[in-house]
Amino acid sequence: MSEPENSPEKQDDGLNLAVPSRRQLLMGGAVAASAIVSIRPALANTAASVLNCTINVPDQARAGQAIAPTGQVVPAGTPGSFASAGKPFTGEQVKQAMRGGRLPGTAYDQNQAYLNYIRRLQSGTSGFTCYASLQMPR
Amino acid sequence: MTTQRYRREDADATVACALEDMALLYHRPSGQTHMVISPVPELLDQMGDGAALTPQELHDRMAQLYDLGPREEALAQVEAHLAELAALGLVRRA
Amino acid sequence: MRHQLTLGIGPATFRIGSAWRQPLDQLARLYADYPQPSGTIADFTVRLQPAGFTRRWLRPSIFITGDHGLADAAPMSLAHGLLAAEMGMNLQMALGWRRHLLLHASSVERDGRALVMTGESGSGKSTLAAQLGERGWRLMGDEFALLDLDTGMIFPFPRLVSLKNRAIDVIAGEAPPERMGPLLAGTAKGDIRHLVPRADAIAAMGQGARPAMLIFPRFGPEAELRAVGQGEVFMRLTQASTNYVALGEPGFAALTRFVTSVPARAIDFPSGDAAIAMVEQLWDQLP
Amino acid sequence: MSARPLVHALRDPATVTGLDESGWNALIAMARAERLIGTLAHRIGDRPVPQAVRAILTDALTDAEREARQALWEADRAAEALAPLDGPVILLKGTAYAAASLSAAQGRFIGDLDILVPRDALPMVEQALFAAGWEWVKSDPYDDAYYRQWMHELPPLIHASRDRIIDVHHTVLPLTARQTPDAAAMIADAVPLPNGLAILSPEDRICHSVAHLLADGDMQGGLRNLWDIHCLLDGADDRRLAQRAARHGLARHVRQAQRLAAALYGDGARLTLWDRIVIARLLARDGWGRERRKLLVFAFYIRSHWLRMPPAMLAHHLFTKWRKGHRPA
Repeated sequence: MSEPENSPEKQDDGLNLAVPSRRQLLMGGAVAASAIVSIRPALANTAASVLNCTINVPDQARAGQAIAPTGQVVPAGTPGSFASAGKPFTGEQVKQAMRGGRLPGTAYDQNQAYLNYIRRLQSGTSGFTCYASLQMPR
Repeated sequence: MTTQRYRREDADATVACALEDMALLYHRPSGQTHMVISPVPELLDQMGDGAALTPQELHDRMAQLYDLGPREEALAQVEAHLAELAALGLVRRA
Repeated sequence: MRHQLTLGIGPATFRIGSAWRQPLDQLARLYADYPQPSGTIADFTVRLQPAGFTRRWLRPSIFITGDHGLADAAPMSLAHGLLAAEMGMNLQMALGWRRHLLLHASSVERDGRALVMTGESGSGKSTLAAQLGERGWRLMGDEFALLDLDTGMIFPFPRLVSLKNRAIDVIAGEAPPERMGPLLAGTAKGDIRHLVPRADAIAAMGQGARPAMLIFPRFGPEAELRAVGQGEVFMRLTQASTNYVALGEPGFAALTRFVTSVPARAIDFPSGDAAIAMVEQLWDQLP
Repeated sequence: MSARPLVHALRDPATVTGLDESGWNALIAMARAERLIGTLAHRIGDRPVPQAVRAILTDALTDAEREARQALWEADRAAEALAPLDGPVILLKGTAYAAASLSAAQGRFIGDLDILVPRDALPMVEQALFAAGWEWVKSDPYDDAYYRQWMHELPPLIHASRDRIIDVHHTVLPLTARQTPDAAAMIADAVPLPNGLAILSPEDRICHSVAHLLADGDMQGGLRNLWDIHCLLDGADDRRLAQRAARHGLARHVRQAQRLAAALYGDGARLTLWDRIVIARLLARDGWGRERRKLLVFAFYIRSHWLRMPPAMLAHHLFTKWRKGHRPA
């Protein structure tokens, strides 16, 4: 188990992280996808899920409901809404979709609605979302 | 291409930490932490002197150090990244 | 309030007020071996109060609150008063603690070094910590790990271990009955019994340990081991911390020091024994 | 048991050194419940206190410092988003005190960002905030229409990635309130800040805070609001204040606020019966942090609705809220 080479003391005050060699710089996909993720503990459902496990659309507690184009959870059958995805999406699938791809088995506007739902997962009371969802029954 | 200029106010408003696969920025005025991948660290580094730069000027500075790919496309991307950095307050519209 | 109890757990002191005697009596019995806090000035006040005007007597139900509260916290039946008091203390720590970076993680110690395990509720981290605690490791805590902002050491928060459903029988087979709390059947999260940490773990609750490994445990169909990139570790630890944002720059410094210095693995395990074997093996490979 | 120990500690911090352990527990619990723990910590300063208390006060000061920084950042983001409009944008309450580093800001819990803009600028302000990433806290058409028609502010907006709430006001009290403060005069006399925003003049700051406490609210957080007023009154020009209060139709309320602040936080004052009832409501907090005198508190809650709208509309409003299953927060 090799110790990671950048030891904790080497914390930069300036930003000399960039490696000044004439290397090819990844400028982002066709659409300048975001190269920045701002940490907010409310990212619990999305970020942690995006990286490695799964996201249910909507989450299990509201499985029977549907998703409006804006991503809000609405009663099933609301006109213009989309039924729940039925099976969870993996982190990888969501990451691709957010970079301009499409969630498997979804039509174009259904995909947009689901992505809006996943982005909406990011808002929530800061600091407490991760704890509340774990302890207090919904 | 707009003539909007962007400026990085003071270099010590952000603390950086390099991880294996990405970099972390702590932005003191907002208290926010941002996870960033290329080209954001490189863009911010090039703006470290606080000069007010248009996307073209920043692109040309970067092009001396890095291969940014076709100019037209790279310019659009530099501008998009600058707009996002301005929205987060990491750079300011000058 | 009618009834009151002061408890010291790790570095925090709690003043718990209750409209009923029973939850506090249960707490006092289970926390009997814990060192008395030096004074009765409390870091946090917890309140177990009737959920409604009549709910003091008529089908009594508890609303958990205190210095910090949740307006829409679900009321709990008086039969689950012990759990309500535990959740009340957790709530105050989660929302109010500032003297360490708080990680929603369990931790155990062996020869001066700490193993930290973090994962969503139900990932098996409490059970695994309790089992290791019965197998020569010192249990530091099953709910919160306290990361010291200056030294990077992990400090204990050895509250009663809350065992859920299947885990109850697993641990009941290994721990003496006098260290097992009452069975709280049919709570919002199933059946729950509390395990009192071993006497030596309680006595050492003031002693920190250098973190040597971080594990993301998960109950899964078959055993699997995966390295975890620092970016992902950092992201997941900000989700597992309830006071990362509140701590500001010291929180950033402490978490980046931890992420860049502590190796991390994700393990899937089909059984407790498989998990213990994987942990022991990983631990022995540490430099 | 009431919140009097908290009032004493704020008025005369030296007295806290005489507290025993249960006295400290009670003081800390009520200070937290009234969100005055940061202010109390600041007032106590580095006077000798038990070690366990010192740790709690230090945490409170750290929180207050971060709170102020985040509030000023939120103001900065609002200034950035509204800069193209180049109309006046005035900071109110806690964020204003922090932006002008007034004594009222020391250790203060701030919470939401409140701004005042001219009424006819509302549509442009709303659009600019939407463009910059704010969205409705809850999209409920009834609330929306109700706010737009009768309230003195837009429905609250929350920023998608920062989880911070902004309340955009176009006047000081609901349009239906009995008093009609002159918002245009307040905007005209606002004091500009370097970042393009502005704060109210010293007199208008007091009138606004008094209006919020005595002419509108149900006095939730009243001790904190009154402490603001106590700090703002320090060094205020009484003659100009009285003139300004009269112009806003708040003369009676400002005089009452002066008496209440002097009685609780100052050197005392001769109080009317109504003053004593208000003080009884303000002190309705015990050493466990619980709200007490429930009936009195509920009476003030009803009063706050009564002050906001005529009876017929009040009934309709409460009926609609009840039918939609809204529980008062």
